[in-house]
Amino acid sequence: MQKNLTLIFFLALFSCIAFFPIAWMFGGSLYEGGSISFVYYHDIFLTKKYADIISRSLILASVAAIFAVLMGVPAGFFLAKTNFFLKNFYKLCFFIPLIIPPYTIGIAWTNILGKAGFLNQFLSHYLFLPPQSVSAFIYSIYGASFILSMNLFPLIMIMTEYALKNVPSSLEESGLISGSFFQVMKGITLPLISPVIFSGMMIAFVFSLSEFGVPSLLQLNVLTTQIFTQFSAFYNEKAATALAFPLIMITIIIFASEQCKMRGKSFEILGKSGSQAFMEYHFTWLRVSGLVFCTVLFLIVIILPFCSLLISIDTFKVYRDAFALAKNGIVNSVVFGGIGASILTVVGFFLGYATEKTRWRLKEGISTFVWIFFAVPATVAGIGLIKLWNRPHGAFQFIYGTFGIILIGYIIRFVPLSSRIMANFFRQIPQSMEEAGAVTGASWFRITGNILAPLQKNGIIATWIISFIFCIGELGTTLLVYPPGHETLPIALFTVMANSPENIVSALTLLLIGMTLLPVGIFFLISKYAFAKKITP
Amino acid sequence: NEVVVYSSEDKIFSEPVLKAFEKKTGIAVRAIYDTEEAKSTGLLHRLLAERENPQADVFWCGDPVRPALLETKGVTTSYYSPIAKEIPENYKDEGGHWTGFSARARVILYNTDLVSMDEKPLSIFDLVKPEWRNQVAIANPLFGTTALHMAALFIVSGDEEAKKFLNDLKRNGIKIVSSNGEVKRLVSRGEVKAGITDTDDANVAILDNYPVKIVFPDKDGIGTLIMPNTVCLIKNGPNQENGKKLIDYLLSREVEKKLAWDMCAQMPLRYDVETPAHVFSINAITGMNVDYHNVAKKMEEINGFLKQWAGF
Amino acid sequence: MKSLQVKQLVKTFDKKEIVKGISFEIEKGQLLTLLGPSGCGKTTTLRMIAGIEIPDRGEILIDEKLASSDKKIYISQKERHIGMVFQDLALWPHMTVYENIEFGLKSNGIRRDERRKKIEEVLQCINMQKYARAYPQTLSGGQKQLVAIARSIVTRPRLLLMDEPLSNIDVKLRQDIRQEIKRIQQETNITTLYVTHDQEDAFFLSNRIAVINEGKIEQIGSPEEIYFSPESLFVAQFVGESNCIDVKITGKDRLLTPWGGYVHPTNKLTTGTAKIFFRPHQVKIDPDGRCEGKIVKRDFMGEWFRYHVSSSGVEIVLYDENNYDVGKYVKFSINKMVTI
Amino acid sequence: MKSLQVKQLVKTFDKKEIVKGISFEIEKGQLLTLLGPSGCGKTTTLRMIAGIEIPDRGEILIDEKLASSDKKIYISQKERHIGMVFQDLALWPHMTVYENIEFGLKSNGIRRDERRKKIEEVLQCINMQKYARAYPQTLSGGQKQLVAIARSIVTRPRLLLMDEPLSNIDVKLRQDIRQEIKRIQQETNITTLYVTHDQEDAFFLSNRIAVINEGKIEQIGSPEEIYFSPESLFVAQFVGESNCIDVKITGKDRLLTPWGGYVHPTNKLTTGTAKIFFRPHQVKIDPDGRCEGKIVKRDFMGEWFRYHVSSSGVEIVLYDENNYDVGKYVKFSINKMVTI
Ligand SMILES: Nc1ncnc2c1ncn2[C@@H]1O[C@H](COP(=O)(O)OP(=O)(O)OP(=O)(O)O)[C@@H](O)[C@H]1O
Ligand SMILES: Nc1ncnc2c1ncn2[C@@H]1O[C@H](COP(=O)(O)OP(=O)(O)OP(=O)(O)O)[C@@H](O)[C@H]1O
Ligand SMILES: [Mg+2]
Ligand SMILES: [Mg+2]
Repeated sequence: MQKNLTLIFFLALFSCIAFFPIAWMFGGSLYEGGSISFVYYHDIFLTKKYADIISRSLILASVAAIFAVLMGVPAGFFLAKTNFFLKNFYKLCFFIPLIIPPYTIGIAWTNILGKAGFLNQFLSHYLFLPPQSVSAFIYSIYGASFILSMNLFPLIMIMTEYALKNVPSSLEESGLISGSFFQVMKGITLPLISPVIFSGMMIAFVFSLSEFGVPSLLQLNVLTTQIFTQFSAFYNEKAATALAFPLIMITIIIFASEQCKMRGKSFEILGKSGSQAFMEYHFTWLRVSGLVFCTVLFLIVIILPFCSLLISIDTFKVYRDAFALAKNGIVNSVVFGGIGASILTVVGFFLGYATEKTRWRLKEGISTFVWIFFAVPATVAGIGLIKLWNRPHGAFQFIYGTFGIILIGYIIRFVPLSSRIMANFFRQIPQSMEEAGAVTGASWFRITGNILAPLQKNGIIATWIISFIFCIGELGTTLLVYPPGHETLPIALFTVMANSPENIVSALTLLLIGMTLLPVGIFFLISKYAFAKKITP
Repeated sequence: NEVVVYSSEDKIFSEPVLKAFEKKTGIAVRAIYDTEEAKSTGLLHRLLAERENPQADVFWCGDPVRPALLETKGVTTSYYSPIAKEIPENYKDEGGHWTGFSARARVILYNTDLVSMDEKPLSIFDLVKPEWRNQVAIANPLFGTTALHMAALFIVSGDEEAKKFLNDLKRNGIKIVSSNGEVKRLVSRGEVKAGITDTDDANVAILDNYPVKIVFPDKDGIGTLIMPNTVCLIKNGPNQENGKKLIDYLLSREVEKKLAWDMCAQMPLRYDVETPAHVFSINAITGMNVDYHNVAKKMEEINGFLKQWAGF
Repeated sequence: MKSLQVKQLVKTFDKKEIVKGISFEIEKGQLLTLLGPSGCGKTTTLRMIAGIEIPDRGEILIDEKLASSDKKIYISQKERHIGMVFQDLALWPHMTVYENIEFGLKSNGIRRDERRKKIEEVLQCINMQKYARAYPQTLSGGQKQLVAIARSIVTRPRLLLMDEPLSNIDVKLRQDIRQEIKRIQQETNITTLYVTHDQEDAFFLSNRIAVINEGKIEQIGSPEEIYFSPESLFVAQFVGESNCIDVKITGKDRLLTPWGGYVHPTNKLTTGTAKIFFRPHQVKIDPDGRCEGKIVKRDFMGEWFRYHVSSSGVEIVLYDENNYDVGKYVKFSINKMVTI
Repeated sequence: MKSLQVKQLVKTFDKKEIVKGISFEIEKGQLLTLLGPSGCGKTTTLRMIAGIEIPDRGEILIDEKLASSDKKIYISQKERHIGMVFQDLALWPHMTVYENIEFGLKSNGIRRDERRKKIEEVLQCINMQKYARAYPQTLSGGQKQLVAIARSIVTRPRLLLMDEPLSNIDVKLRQDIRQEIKRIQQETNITTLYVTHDQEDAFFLSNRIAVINEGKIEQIGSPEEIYFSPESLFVAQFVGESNCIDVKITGKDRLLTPWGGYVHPTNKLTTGTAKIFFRPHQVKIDPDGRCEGKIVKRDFMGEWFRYHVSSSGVEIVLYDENNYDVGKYVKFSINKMVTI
């Protein structure tokens, strides 16, 4: 009872916060000239033009997701499974691309791969690639995918890492008896964490699908840019909303496919015994390849794009100016991000539980319902929020006039994300752990506090970090709803980006990185000790 | 005792001005700025969405056309600032819904490493010539000042002319990029030889001492588009009175001068505000002779065409 | 008073009926053992009684109060005051042995010092005091089971469900623990439902034994009943070793066995065939036995030898302490037999 | 040829020495059983032989090739061609029974149809064909164990390590599986190292038994040796039930027991004290036995009754098929005894 009430409470909470503004928007888009009409949907589905656009979006997203997996899974694997020089340094650095707005990464890459870019010249000089084709690449769908995948791989990396840390050694030991290292990884370890990888991939996919900055920078004709055009050239928010519909459809399809793929299988692996918590391998060749891989990755995703940032900063004064511009934003970012991430983690925890561990008949429905909000474009969410919350009445004004509205924005945008991650980590907790608690007559809260939460430790860490980074990076919705004086760092960055000296922009970007990495780093330390009881699955 | 202003003028230019106002009057200014990424339309959406229960008092807009849009949607209200008398008539809405002040203009920015003084284009119509093939950038004409520019162009040189011109540009492999900032970036990095952008962007490039120079196109032809900043008072804003005070301040000579001397190098609409050497005053350049209300209307008409022209 | 009544319990897993209408009752303070082949539904039954699985049909009454009827639950898990040893232990990996045991006490709101006392007590009686601070996965299989047992009894539950609690524990220790369980169970008279494969355990601990086969109860009764007068062939063969031989009924109380005629109650039958059934140790090798046979197989079983003797066309099993060689001809006599 | 040699194996867990210099050898095709109390280090030893744990000291030779010496590994886990049944099974939850068994074959690069054949075969012999497509967590405890066994033998390993493979399987099935294991093990003569608590299993399967106590081997020998001539008190008491009684040596081959003098080899000693030791079934209740005692306890053990008889100040345990009441005085005689 306690259990169901709690879960239903969080479910209701999320529905109220997220459902109404979005429903409002879509309702509006169905309502034209005083009556129900499908004008805005009609040609989305019936014209060739949109077929092309949608397929282009799909290509963009899939390629990005695949690239992200190709980078993220090995990275996470090496971080979790072996130990090498600078491991933790790399681990922290690899968050940078996730922190920096894709738009900025895009600019960095167009800079270095553009005709005049040094990398382009390098390539054309040594690899005899015609400069045209290189810059053509970066301005193409695939260029965009490339940029986005670099932005998103840390997400998959961290999920992979923590999922791997949940795989108890005994399962690998029993494999190593008869199989080689590779066979075990291929046949046992990776399949065991496949749900996590898979959902990471899904998140990357949907994110690239609904990302706007990069496609617009590269002037790609995809759904998001179409939506934007409708919004900002034609001021036709209904049409724009209608265009978001295919996004949601695709998301649902992807999600359903995942649910099917995982049905029947079990990934309950925690609590099995073994010689140690989880296997770390110390083959020299493995360490070396780990080091090599991470170094190369580091060069590609960090050094190449961002060295330009560094060199463009000449004086220290620049930092002072940048700081002056951003100090308000810094505080806000960290505070809002921290609170937001924590809320997301809590809500995600319970929703994830509800959709993964209950016997509810509707739970698949619920998880789908929660998930679709991830596809709602930021602008739609923002405008929906304004229309819903911007009312003269006290309570509304109170929320709308304070950073409450920003938090609500975070919840709409990212609870689908956090609850998905949680759900997939919950998959790894055996039912029996909870049952054993229940028969002792423990209240569900006690079980949650003393059994589920500690066992979910890795999931919680991963979720918090990811949520935190995403919250800090949120722009589309926050921009529309933030009350004066509540701007966050990215907003500070983007509002001065246009027409301010490049070195200021660079300095701001670095500030943004620092301000995000610092808490994350601290959080790593805390999480090491906070869950003092070492859980050794 | 505060005033809420939404500013779609770039933050680094507008913030100092507002701060100055704060110091001068002691009225706290709570400002929200717009971002380049959203083509400075985020605030517009916000204003429209907040129509039922406005949060802002003043909207400081980078161009004279969006206020026209707001006017039609009934977001703004009319206010004739006493000080506005000094502003030339054609930079003001006779309905009083918006008033213009220091202006930007559309210019051709070219890279002096790639283009010598005597090859430099003097007219935008030069850009269809073969020597500029694949060497010109322009921002997406559906958005921002470029959209205005196109609309104005359609008015002054007739739809047929304009359409033909644009198609020629297209055929000449013009690069359509996301924003004027991008145009600036590409030109100054030498990705392209020249591009059509705004004075403020251009000027920043120069101050970042990239090898670039400005041309005010069609001096002795149709002239180029001049786009004053505008300011308008929001209907039922929370602090109407302070709003008016702020408007009066923004329209003052002092501000025009400040903006002229700032990096954005905005051109004062008053003839007698002294400016740094590199900043022309309005009368020094030939502006297109258009009425901004018509421009606004024209945009509505042509953006269908522009959409498919830009390939969206 | 009955602490547990189970009526026509049915459970279906993906369309396969696993538990097919099991009914039994346990008096307060009694211990009932479920015996049965692997996969016959013992664990499932236990889990339903604990409220972990929801029965498809049937009623469960605890202390004569309805706990669940068909799919409806009336008494929630936590109100059932159950202690359970899970077959796969389900110890909490993130808690030390101490904390694992403590959890149940905590959630019943017992004070800290109180808790410490109880826990030390119980650790004592499984003598694992020195492992109190160890984490489960650093324990040996047997030690884990001990912890699981401790965890289940420390709360002195109303009803104790034990699913093969001793399977990984060595004979000696097992005997002690058995004693312990019996002691505790009788002192605090906890009603207990016990699942085991070890017939010694079963016979030693049980007041009554229920033999289950494929989700149905074949027979419930005292150990002696089950052992000496099985009601079905299955029970006869499942519990202990046995010889079953087809015989002819030649008349009232007259049987024709491979070894000639016997006089034996044939409960009213005067003709037809029947089975006689006798235990290996109810056969004795003695020089003047009336049956003879050849030893075809000998296994050393510790306490005695097990001989397979083929005699007049049937093969019977018998135990004897003395060592005879394979191939030797021996005389033997059947001291007791039962007809089924 | 020796398939497995273990020399002075030592393993320490967080400063506690768990395995304290164990040494033994197994001839090709033989089966050695490790018997010992919970926590004595059996599993640890197996894990070291499998190469999962790295020994702190000592050598392991497989087929007379050095597999590991002290902390250095010379033969990797896979090359050891070991099949292992883990005490906690460690089945892979995301694979069906079929896939679980298949993994080993796959990684030994055996062709698909080949694989199918082998797997069906092995499923046959644990008769779980109809569970091939089931996932482990839907299996009963015993069924899981069967799968674990199948997984370990399907690859026909060179060396088979089984850690309590039958603990959760019912007596009947266990006997069959035991037969199976013995058959396979002998046919394909796989060398096997076997851990169990069930002495029947041990006696039935083993060529030799090693009794381990606290990480040291107490005695290695054939089942009979272990059972009838234990070399230490521990072995005597750990294996089977036994009576140990202090006696005086009154002269060459003369003992003074509570029941008077006995003539019995005292290996050279002519004075001092000793212990005599005999099995419960080596005592018989017979009217003309020379000892008498009072029955203080009776347990029904299935095959027989266990009686605790207190007699001349000592309490002895004896088995008898006949049912005597507690409190009754009985005469008995001790047929065999050993001095330690
Ligand atoms: N969750 C489940 N889904 C499907 N089938 C199940 C599930 N749980 C158990 N079964 C099936 O129910 C049958 C009985 O399982 P159960 O665990 O009750 O057997 P058991 O009597 O405990 O056997 P054992 O003595 O080996 O533990 C088994 O055949 C098993 O395959
Ligand atoms: N990873 C570990 N860390 C610390 N101690 C351990 C670890 N593994 C085993 N031990 C200790 O080593 C001892 C022997 O363990 P082992 O599993 O070998 O016993 P065992 O002989 O298999 O007992 P059982 O018959 O109960 O399985 C136990 O006391 C256990 O606490
Ligand atoms: Mg079971
Ligand atoms: Mg063990």
